[in-house]
Amino acid sequence: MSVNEVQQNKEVEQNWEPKILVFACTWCTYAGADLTGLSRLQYPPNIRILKVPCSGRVNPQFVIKAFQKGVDGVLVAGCHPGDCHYTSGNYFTRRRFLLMRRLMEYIGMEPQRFQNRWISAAEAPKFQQVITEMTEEIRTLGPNRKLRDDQW
Amino acid sequence: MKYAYFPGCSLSSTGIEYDLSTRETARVLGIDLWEIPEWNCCGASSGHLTDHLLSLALPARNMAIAEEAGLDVAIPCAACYARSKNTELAVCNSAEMRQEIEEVIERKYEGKAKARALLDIIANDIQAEVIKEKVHKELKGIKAACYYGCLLVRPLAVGFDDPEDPQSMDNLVKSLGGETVDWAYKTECCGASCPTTVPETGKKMLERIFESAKNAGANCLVTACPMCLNNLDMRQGQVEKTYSKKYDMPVFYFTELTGLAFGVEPTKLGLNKHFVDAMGLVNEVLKADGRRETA
Amino acid sequence: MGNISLTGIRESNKEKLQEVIKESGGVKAEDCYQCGKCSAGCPVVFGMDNTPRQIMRFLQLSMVDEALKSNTIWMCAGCQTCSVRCPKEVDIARVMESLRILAREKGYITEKSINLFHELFLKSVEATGRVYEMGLILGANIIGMKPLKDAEFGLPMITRGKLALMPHKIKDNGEVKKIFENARKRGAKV
Amino acid sequence: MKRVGVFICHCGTNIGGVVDCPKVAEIAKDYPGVVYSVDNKYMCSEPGQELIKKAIKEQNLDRVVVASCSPRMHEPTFRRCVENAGMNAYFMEMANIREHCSWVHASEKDKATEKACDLVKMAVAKAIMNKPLQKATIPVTDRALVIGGGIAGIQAALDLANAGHVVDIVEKEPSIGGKMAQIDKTFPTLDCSACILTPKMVDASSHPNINLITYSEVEKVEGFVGNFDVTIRKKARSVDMSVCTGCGVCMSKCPSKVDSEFEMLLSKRKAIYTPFPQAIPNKPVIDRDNCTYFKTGKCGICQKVCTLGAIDYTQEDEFVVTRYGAIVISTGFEQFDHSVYGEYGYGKYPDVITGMHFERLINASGPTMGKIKRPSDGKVPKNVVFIKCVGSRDVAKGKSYCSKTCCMYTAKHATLVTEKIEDSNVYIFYMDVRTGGKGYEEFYNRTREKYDAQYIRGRVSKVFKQGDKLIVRGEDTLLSQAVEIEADMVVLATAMVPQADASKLAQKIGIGYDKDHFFTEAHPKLAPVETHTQGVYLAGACQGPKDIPESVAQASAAAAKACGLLSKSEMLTEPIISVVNESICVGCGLCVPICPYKAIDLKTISERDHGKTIERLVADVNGGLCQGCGACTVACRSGALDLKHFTDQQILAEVNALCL
Amino acid sequence: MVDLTLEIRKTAKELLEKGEAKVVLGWEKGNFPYSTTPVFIDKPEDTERLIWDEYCINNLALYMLDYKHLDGKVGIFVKGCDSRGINRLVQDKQLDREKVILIGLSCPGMKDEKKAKELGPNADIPMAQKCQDCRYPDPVVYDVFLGEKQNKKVPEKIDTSDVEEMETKSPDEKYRFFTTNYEKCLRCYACRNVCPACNCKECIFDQTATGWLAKANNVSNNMFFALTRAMHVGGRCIECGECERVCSVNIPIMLLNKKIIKDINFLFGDYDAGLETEERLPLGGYDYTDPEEFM
Repeated sequence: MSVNEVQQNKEVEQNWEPKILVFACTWCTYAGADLTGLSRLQYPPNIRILKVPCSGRVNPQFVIKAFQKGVDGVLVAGCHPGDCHYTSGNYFTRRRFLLMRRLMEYIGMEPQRFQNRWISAAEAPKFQQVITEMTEEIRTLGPNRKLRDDQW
Repeated sequence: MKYAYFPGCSLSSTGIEYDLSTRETARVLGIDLWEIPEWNCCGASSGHLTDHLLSLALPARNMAIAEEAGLDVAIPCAACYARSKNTELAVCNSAEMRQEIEEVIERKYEGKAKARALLDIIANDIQAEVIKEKVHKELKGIKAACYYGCLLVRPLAVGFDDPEDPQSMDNLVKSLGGETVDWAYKTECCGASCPTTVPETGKKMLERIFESAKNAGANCLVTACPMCLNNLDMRQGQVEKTYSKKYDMPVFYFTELTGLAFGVEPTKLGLNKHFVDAMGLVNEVLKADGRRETA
Repeated sequence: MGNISLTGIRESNKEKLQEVIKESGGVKAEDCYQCGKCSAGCPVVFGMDNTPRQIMRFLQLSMVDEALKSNTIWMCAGCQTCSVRCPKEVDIARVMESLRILAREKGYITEKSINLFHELFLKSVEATGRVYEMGLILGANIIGMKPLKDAEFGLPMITRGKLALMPHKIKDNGEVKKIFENARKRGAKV
Repeated sequence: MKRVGVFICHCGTNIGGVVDCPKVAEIAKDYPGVVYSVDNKYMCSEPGQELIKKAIKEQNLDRVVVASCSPRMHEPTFRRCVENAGMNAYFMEMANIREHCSWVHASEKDKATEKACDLVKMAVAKAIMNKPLQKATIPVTDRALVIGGGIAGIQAALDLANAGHVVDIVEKEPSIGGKMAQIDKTFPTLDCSACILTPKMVDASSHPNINLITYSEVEKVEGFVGNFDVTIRKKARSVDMSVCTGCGVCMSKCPSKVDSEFEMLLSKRKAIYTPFPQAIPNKPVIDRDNCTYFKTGKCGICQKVCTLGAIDYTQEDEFVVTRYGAIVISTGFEQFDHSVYGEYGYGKYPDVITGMHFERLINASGPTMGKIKRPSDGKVPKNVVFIKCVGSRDVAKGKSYCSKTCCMYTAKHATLVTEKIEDSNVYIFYMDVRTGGKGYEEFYNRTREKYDAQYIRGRVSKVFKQGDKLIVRGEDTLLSQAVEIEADMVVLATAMVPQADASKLAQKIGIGYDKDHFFTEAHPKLAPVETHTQGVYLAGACQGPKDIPESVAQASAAAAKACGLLSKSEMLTEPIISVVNESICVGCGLCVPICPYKAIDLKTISERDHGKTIERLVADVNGGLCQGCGACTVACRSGALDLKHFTDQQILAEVNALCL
Repeated sequence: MVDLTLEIRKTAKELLEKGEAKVVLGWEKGNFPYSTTPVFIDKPEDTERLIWDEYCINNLALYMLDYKHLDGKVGIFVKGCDSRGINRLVQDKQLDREKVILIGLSCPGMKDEKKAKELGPNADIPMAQKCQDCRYPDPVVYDVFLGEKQNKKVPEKIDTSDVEEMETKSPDEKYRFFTTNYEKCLRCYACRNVCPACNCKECIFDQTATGWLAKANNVSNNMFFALTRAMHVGGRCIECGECERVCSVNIPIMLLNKKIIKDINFLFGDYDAGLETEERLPLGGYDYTDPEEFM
């Protein structure tokens, strides 16, 4: 780590908060997040949910893009296999992201920063748990510099 | 056609006639049998009841020797076949298991040499036409209850024929000019070591097999397993005494019948070594018409 | 008939059950739905104190000792009929095999003669590389205190050339001895 | 530059109690494109909505962002609201600052406010990229197709026809009626099956709105909801239906005898035949595979005896294409083939029969005139063993599922044996007795108590022949004792499985099917008769094992759904669908197998390229079939496929906004 | 290396003279002894330009796209890698198999042109990396075959030892490795332009409107390019190694491609792209039994 980097890290450590982007499918995970709210289950305010019709809509390129733009973590979440509103979208998600996760880890991205989970519309406690754990993991890792486009 | 030959312990003692008739049959069919030098006991039927790893390792040494010679292994004894096949499958299915076995036997065995039951080779690999061509004396008068027992058909991964109603031996006997009966105890267990260890239980198991074969109209039993034959042949008298029945049912190895049909001298096949007299039925067959000119 | 207390039976038998699962290569007793097809098809069931289905039931309830002490696991001839016919693809024969191995380890040998047979068998293999059937039969009966049990077969066997008076041996049995040694190093109890 | 209005809702204190709404509204004013930003106590209330409408007009807004509760709650409300103000509904975006923010970060007010700002910022960025979308209307053809003319198909057709819609029933057999026509009595009332089925068959055939297309199969299905173009293959009957009166002389004179499928091969029919006497239409067909004339060119007796000249050997299969608005699939079930059970004799013992054989044996018009006789020697059996769950609940040789009807029909069979055969004994091997249904448990109890059927809990391990008896070996698991019965006849309660060609039909129509090839409903609880393909509905056992009352109920439900669709001449379609940019699309076709709705095809287009006309392939999305999941867009490397309202640009705009 | 140059010229000439092909695609000698370039021949007399030597390293498959709309057939010489490239294009519906005549050549492995340039004319030139890794030196599909097949024994599975080594490194080490390499990337797109799997009509990296990739040439954007391209060719890469060969700044591009191939083999079953044209692509489908890691 260069001196410069150390300095930078010190600066951000003061008021840095992890910023996590969550891609959530409308039918399961988004609804699960709604239920988490209805049940008043509390979790860290570090995530931003982006609604997509199906986890199958999430292009791996979105994930890289998000890291470029400066998020500290990305979660792609959808219906459990077999529960997809569109029958099979999440099976494609599974294939694509099994590869993508490995590729990201391979180029040096910490696996905690890019995660995939199945969270159903009924699994409010799971949503709460996943978000809480992921936030904490990323907080431990610190701000993400990898893949980041510094002009942002 | 060349195979590594694994006779197994029984074939050098209680199952001597199986060894004799196997070699004779193979000779006629032009199957080259290369006896695995210094082969060891496969562990059946005690190894797998004592330790899983040992039960896989004992046959592995024989298989490894055959693999070095680049040959598949022909195994007459059903129990030896089952144990060896188990080893082959364990090695093929798991790299870890393969490594463990190789370390125990201190030899290389990759599962390339396949364990083959002799019955499978003769009844299924060789075409019925080829068998029929070699028949010198049709088995007229033989009404066989083909008895497969357990180990040739179960479990499914090991067996090479249907577990409930196998046909390979029946087809072979028919090719030899004999008749076979349809009966329900083809694959019921003979008791394995039970007749030795818990005789009352074992005898009952045998009695049901004799009853079923008799009721189906058979005049002999045919097997591919020295343990089955020992139980059925050696203990037939005991069973008859215990249940006050009379069966008089000779028990043959399928190779004995094959050899007989191929025109080999009965004594060369060990047919005179049975407890239940087999020579009576054999002589009837030999006396009957049906000698073919082409021998 | 007293009550069997099922309270806490799972917790107190957890480790024992794990041993069974491990020994059997992961056979799951809970897959069994107690239809009894195994027991109905079992050729030895009449000689057993519990049907094979009951053994599976013991395991489902974590009653491992009851399973280990049953003579069922010793009577099993290993014919595999149960496993082949099981509609839930439970390898019952493998469970019997595993229970027997564990019962030996723990000293629950309800059928001494059966166990003796197998012990002598393997001893013979280790000593000579092959099984010496004459010795095995005589040994089993002598040590089993039934010296004359199968004596009627001895002489006819010998006259038929079916029992050698001397054991067959392989010339150098070092390799087979090594196999036993190596297996023991890995925990084999033979 | 777009003019965005932002409306922050307090939701009383639900949001306002945690998130500093006025501050969010204030900060939002600085977001690119925002020209107006305001907070309000209740945005969804009448005054709240008025506020939005007024702002749109006064501030000349062309995009609206509402930050409030979940869009799953009020998106339709606010879409309607902006539409009323003359704006396209899809120009409205929502930010969920209640369920996703105030309610889950109650104790972290500052951070919740910060998050609310981010969520609004993302919504603004997306709204700016939004395009006006229109719900399209598509015409609906007022005609329904029912595939399969069993009881479910007949019921669905009658309901649809009575509601005034024209219905075609396609049936592959020469007659409608299906499996119910083969059944003797129905549980739990024991009323005769034919007595309740045949009137319905007649109703269907005489209904002015129903056309029966028997001896025919669906060949191809194209199009989409409201407009399915279905090709039907009418197999050559070799009998001119318009001339034949069904007098039956041809059948009585025909010299070739064939095992009757309807009678479960227990008796013979002719090569020219109707499956059963009450067949509808009651006009025969020639079974060409077994007809002497078709096999050898000689015979021709039927043609000679038909005074009307109805026999036509030259007929050929005919293909008809018809447009339908809705399709009801009711192809029913088949019996599991028990010959995989070696332990039960591989189907080679004639006296080991299935439940359906038994139905024919006991039927007064069946091969034995209703006398229960053994197929092997015609003797009346004294000891009858029933084995349940043959093929059902058996992952090793059969199916994992419970076939649901067997417990009841076996109980029915048991009572019938006891009633018809004096001094008979009935043994039933079962694993569980499942009698959920009105009057079912009571019926089962009568079977045991009054009819003295012996229920033995255990699965049979082996059935084998001994003399003229069948030895049945099982364990009485309640006794823990192996038991044996010397039976005269064994009846197997075989599983219900879908038609052998069910998966092929599903592929033709484009609906899903499960691992056992039962058709998949759109949702197991809330859409049990719909499929994932709009306009295609399911009825009866093709969707899963069912008895008659359930099949009939589901048929009526499917009919009601189809009526709802057909009652309007036009329907609206969701505009959120995939689109292809043909200029970029390279036509690789990778998107085609990914679409679960078969909505993407490749088509050939012509264009000018370097001064000459060339043809090339491009992807083509069928808007009627596409449901807007977007899975295809990811498969498209060049981004030629995009999903409206969730375009790459829109999502990237949100991602960018988050990090600005 | 067998000199097939004369045969190649003869075959090409015949194809053109008989009118069976309108154009023939092969290699001609370049300006240096160690260089060749792809060449399109449309006149019989020009076939003299064709050669076959140890530097015919270019994968010719992608050049077929230039003749997508030609009326008439194209003849093309194919080594193993070219033939897999042709299959790639056919499976991607970019080439009508009926419109090409594939003339198969068995490839002995080509020499490394860069090394040749460095080491000078008299040195012993090593085989190019892509050829060292090659598992299909014989064409997997062809219409005519010249010379003899070598049926060389090749590894069953792709060698991914370099990938595995990379995997063992720490996240920061890995990131440093890839970023130091991709820092050099000029985004000249030579890798894309030569890749048979990169056959899009308009590459997303050339589309500025959507905003996928900013023009600025920095590590972040370069990594986006690298990862996205790796995913786009995922399950479709035919391992021809051309991308890496043509990279002017020597980025180990195959290290990414091989990583994905390795993971596909592990996760979804062994798959070699470009061996045939009908099978489902790994990312064009799914199995219910795919590994579950997202619970």
